[in-house]
Amino acid sequence: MGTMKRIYMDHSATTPVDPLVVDAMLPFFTDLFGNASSLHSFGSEAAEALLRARKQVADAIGALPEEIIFTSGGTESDNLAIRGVVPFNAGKKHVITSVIEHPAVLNTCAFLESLGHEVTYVPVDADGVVDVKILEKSVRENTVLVSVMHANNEVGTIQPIEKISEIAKKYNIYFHTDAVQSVGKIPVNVDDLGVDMLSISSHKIHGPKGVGVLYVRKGTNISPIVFGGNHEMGMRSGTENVSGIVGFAKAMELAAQRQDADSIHMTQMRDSLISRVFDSISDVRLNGHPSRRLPNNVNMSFKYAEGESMLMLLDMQGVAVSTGSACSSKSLKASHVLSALEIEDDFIHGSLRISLGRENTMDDIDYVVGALQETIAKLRAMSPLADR
Amino acid sequence: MGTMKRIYMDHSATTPVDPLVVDAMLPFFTDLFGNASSLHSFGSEAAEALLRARKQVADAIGALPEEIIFTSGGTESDNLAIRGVVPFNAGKKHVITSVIEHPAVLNTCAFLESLGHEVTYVPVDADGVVDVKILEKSVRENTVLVSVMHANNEVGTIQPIEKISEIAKKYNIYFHTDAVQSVGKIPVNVDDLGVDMLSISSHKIHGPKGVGVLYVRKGTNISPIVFGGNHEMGMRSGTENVSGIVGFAKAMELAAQRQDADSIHMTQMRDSLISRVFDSISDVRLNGHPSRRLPNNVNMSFKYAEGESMLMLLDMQGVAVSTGSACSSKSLKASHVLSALEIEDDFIHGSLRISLGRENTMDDIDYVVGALQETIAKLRAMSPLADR
Amino acid sequence: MKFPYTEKVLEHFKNPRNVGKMENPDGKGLEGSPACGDMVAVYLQVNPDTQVIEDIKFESYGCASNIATASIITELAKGKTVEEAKKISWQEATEELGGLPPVKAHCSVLAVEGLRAAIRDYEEKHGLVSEQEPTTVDVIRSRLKHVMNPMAGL
Ligand SMILES: Cc1ncc(COP(=O)(O)O)c(C=O)c1O
Ligand SMILES: Cc1ncc(COP(=O)(O)O)c(C=O)c1O
Ligand code: FES
Ligand code: FES
Repeated sequence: MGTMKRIYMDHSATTPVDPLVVDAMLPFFTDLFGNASSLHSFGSEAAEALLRARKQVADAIGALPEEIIFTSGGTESDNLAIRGVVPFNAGKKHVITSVIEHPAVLNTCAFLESLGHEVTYVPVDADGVVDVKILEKSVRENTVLVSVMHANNEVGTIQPIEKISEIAKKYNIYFHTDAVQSVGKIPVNVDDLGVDMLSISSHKIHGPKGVGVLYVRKGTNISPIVFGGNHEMGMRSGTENVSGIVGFAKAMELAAQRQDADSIHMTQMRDSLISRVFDSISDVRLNGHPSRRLPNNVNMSFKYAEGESMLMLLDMQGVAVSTGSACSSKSLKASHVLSALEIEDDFIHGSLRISLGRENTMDDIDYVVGALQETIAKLRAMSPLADR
Repeated sequence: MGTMKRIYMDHSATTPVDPLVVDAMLPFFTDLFGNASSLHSFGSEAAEALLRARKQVADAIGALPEEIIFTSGGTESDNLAIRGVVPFNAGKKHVITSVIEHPAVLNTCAFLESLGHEVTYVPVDADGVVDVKILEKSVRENTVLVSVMHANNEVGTIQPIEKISEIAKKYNIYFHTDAVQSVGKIPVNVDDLGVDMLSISSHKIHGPKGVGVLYVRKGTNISPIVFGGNHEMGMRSGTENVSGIVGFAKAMELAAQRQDADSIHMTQMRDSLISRVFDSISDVRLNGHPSRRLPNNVNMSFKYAEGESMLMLLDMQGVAVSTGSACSSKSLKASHVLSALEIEDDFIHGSLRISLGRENTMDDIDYVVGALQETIAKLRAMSPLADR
Repeated sequence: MKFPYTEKVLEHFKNPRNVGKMENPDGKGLEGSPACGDMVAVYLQVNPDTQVIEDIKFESYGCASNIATASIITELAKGKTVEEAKKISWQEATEELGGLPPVKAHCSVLAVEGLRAAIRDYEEKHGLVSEQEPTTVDVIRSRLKHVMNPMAGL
C-alpha cells in the first residue's frame, strides 16, 4: 500500500486510542504495576489509581463511584446487567428487550430463554425506533427487566430512553441501557436517562480494548456472574486491569469534555457526507432515523452494489468502513438490524456504515465521497440489474 | 520515600510488565488499532496479530492454536473451565477439587453448589499436597470434572498433576488445572501434564493485567459463559483485547524462553533466603513442601510477630511482600490455604509470603534478610508472648 | 507509604509509646480479640494514694492498628485516675488517631479491653472488687480457635 492515504471511518467498530490515554496508561505497566488488592505501597498506588478512575467515570455520567463496576468490555457489561439481575429476582422471569439490540444483549437473552426465562423482543419502526406502545403492552406481572439500547450501533438511531424509563418506573421494573455507542457523541447522564444500569465500552471512545463499565444504581438487586476474589465490591472478580481502567477513565473524561465540540464537528461531517452522496449518486437511501441519529453515524444503501464488494473497493482506496449486508467473508446473514427495518430488497444487499470519529476531517469527507462515487460506478457498471 | 530502596517480592500477586512486552503492545493502541472482526485492512491487521498471538501461546504450552481461548484473566479462565463444562454435560453433576484452590475456583464451585451441583473438596497433607488417594475415592458415577491447581499461589506447593491426570483418564473425567502460578517457573506442557483444560493469567508472568487464556483440548464439551458476538470460536464473546493479547503472547514467549534460566536464578535466591533466615532468626517455620515447591515461593511463619505488622514494617523499609495471616486491613480471616495446612496456632498468625521475580537479585536477598531480622526483632520486643 | 491508615496511626505503629514489660506491675491485663485472634497486654503502676496511673506499658501481638491503638491508649491513660481511665472508650482512641478503617474498629476495642483488664486486675489485687477467673493465654486461645476461616488471597 505504501504511502496511500488511509482514512478510518469505522469508529462504531472500534477507535484508535487517544495518545493522552496511552500516556495515562504507560506508568501502570512498569512502575505503578501493583495489584490493587495488595497491602504494600505498590498495591496502594494501584488502589488509589482505581479510586481516581472510578470517580472520573462516575463524574462523566453523573453517577456515584460506588455505582461503577469495571468489566472486560461492553459485552461483559451487558451480560452482567441481564444475567446478574434476571435469575436472582425470584419468581420474576420475564425480560423485555428490542429486536435491534447488540448480540451481547440478544444472545444473553437467548441464553436466559434456554434456562426457562421468557423474553419479549419489541419491534422497531421503519427508522429503527423502538415501539414504546408495544413495549408498554408487553409488561407482565413477572417482568423484571427492560433492556433497550441508547443508540443503535448499525443505523445510529437514538432510542426514546426517557419514555421507556417512565414505563419501567411506572411498573417497577429494572431498566438497563446499552450506551456503548452513545457515550461521547450525545449526552449520557444516568439520572437524565432514568436508568438503573448502563453499559459502556472503552474501545469505542478512544480508550483501550478489553475494558468496560456497568453502571449499577444503588439499591439494584444484582449478583455477580464471574466468581473469585470478590473484586469490584464483590460484583466482578478478577485482578483489576489497572492500566486499562486508568486509560478508560481518561478516555471517559476526554469524551465528556469534548462531547459538545466533537458532536458539532461530527454532525457537520455527517450531514455534508450525506448530502453530497445524495447529490452525486443515484439510487441511494439513508437507513435509520433522519434526525434522531448519532452525530457520527451514516448508514446508506446503494442499489445494484453489494456490501462486501463496496467495502473491499473502498479499502483498496484506503477507506475503512463496514457493511451490514450479507456476503461478508465472516457471515452470510444480513444484519438483524437492517432486516428489522424492513428495507426493500433492492437496498438490503448494498448497505454501508460509515462511522465518523473525532480525528476525521472535512478533507477526509471529500476523499470518501470521491471514493464512493468511483466504487459505486465501478460496481454498477458490472451489475446485471442496474439500468444504464 | 524519596530515594529509598524499593524491592518488590510479591510476584505471586502480580508482576511488572516486561519492557519488551510493552514495546510489543504499543503499536496496537494507536496504529494497528482495528477490530479483529472488521473486514477492512485495519481489521485484518488486528486479526493477523491475534493469529500470531494464538500460535505463540499455543507453542509455549504444546497446544494447538485452536485450543487457545483468550479471556480477561485467570479468574475468568477458571470460571469458564468449570461453569462451561459442568452444567452442560447432562446428568453429570459432580465436581472434585481441592481445599487449597484459588477463590476463582472455590467460589465458582460454591456457585455451582447453589445451583444443585455436588462438589467434593479433597484435603491436603501438612505440606499442602493434595491427597491423591482420597481424590480417587471421591470419584462417583456422575463425576464430570476434576479441577486441581498446578502450583499453589500461597505456599507454592506443586501438585501431582500427572497422577491426577491418570485418575481422570481412568474414569473418563475432564481434568482442569489452574496453572496461573506455575507458568514461567516450572515446565507447563498440556500433554505432559495430561490435562483437558488449563488456566493462565498474563499479569503473573510479566504481561499486562486483564488478559488470560483457557486452554481447551480439542473435543472437550464446553459452552461459553459470556454471550454476544461469538468471538474466540464462539467460546468467549467480546471484542478481543488485541494489545493485551499481543502483550500476553509476548510474555508467554519470554516465559518459555527464559524458564530454565529464571528457574535456576530464582531457586538460588529462594534457597539462600530460606537458609539465611533460618540461620539468623529463631522460631520460624517454612510453610508448604520443602522440595516440591515453586522456585520463586518462600512462605514462612514467625512466632510472636503478626502478619500485617511485619508486612508494614517491611514496606516501610521498601520491601513489598504479602501475608496470609489474619488482621490485614482488607480481611480479618486467615488464609484458607494456611488453615488447610494445619499450622500450629503459634505460627498461623505470623505468615509471610515472599515471591521472587526474575528481576530480583542476590543483593535484594541480602537486603531483605536484614530487613526481616530488624522487623522480627522489633515486633518480638513488643510481644506479650515472646520469651526473652 | 499509603496504607489505609492515617499518618498518626502510622506514626504510633512505627514509634509506639510506652511499649514493653513492667517489673512488678500493680495491675496487668491480657486480652485477645475474638475478631482476629490478636492479643494485647497492659501493665499499670498506680499511685495508691491518688489512684493516678503513674506509669503504663503495653505489649502487642497484633496488627499495625492494634499496636497504634494500644500506644495511644497508654498516652490517654497516663496521668489519669483509674476511674477516669475506665471511661476511655474505643471511639475516643480511634478519634485520637484520626480514624481507622471500619474493618479495624475491633483493634481499638481490643486495646481498650486490655486497659480495662489491667484496671480490673489492679482492683481485684487491691481488694477493690471481687476476683474473677483470670484470663490466661490458653483461655484466650480457645476463644480464638474459630476465627480462622477461608476466602482471601491473590
Ligand atoms: C451497542 C454495542 N453493545 C455492546 C458492544 C460490545 O462491546 P465490546 O466490544 O466492548 O465487547 C458493542 C460493540 O461491539 C456495541 O456496539
Ligand atoms: C492460582 C491463581 N488462580 C487464579 C488467579 C486469578 O487470576 P487473575 O488475577 O488474572 O484474575 C490467581 C491470581 O490472582 C492465582 O494465583
Ligand atoms: S455471492 Fe458470494 S457470498 Fe453472496
Ligand atoms: S487487632 Fe487484629 S486486626 Fe487489629
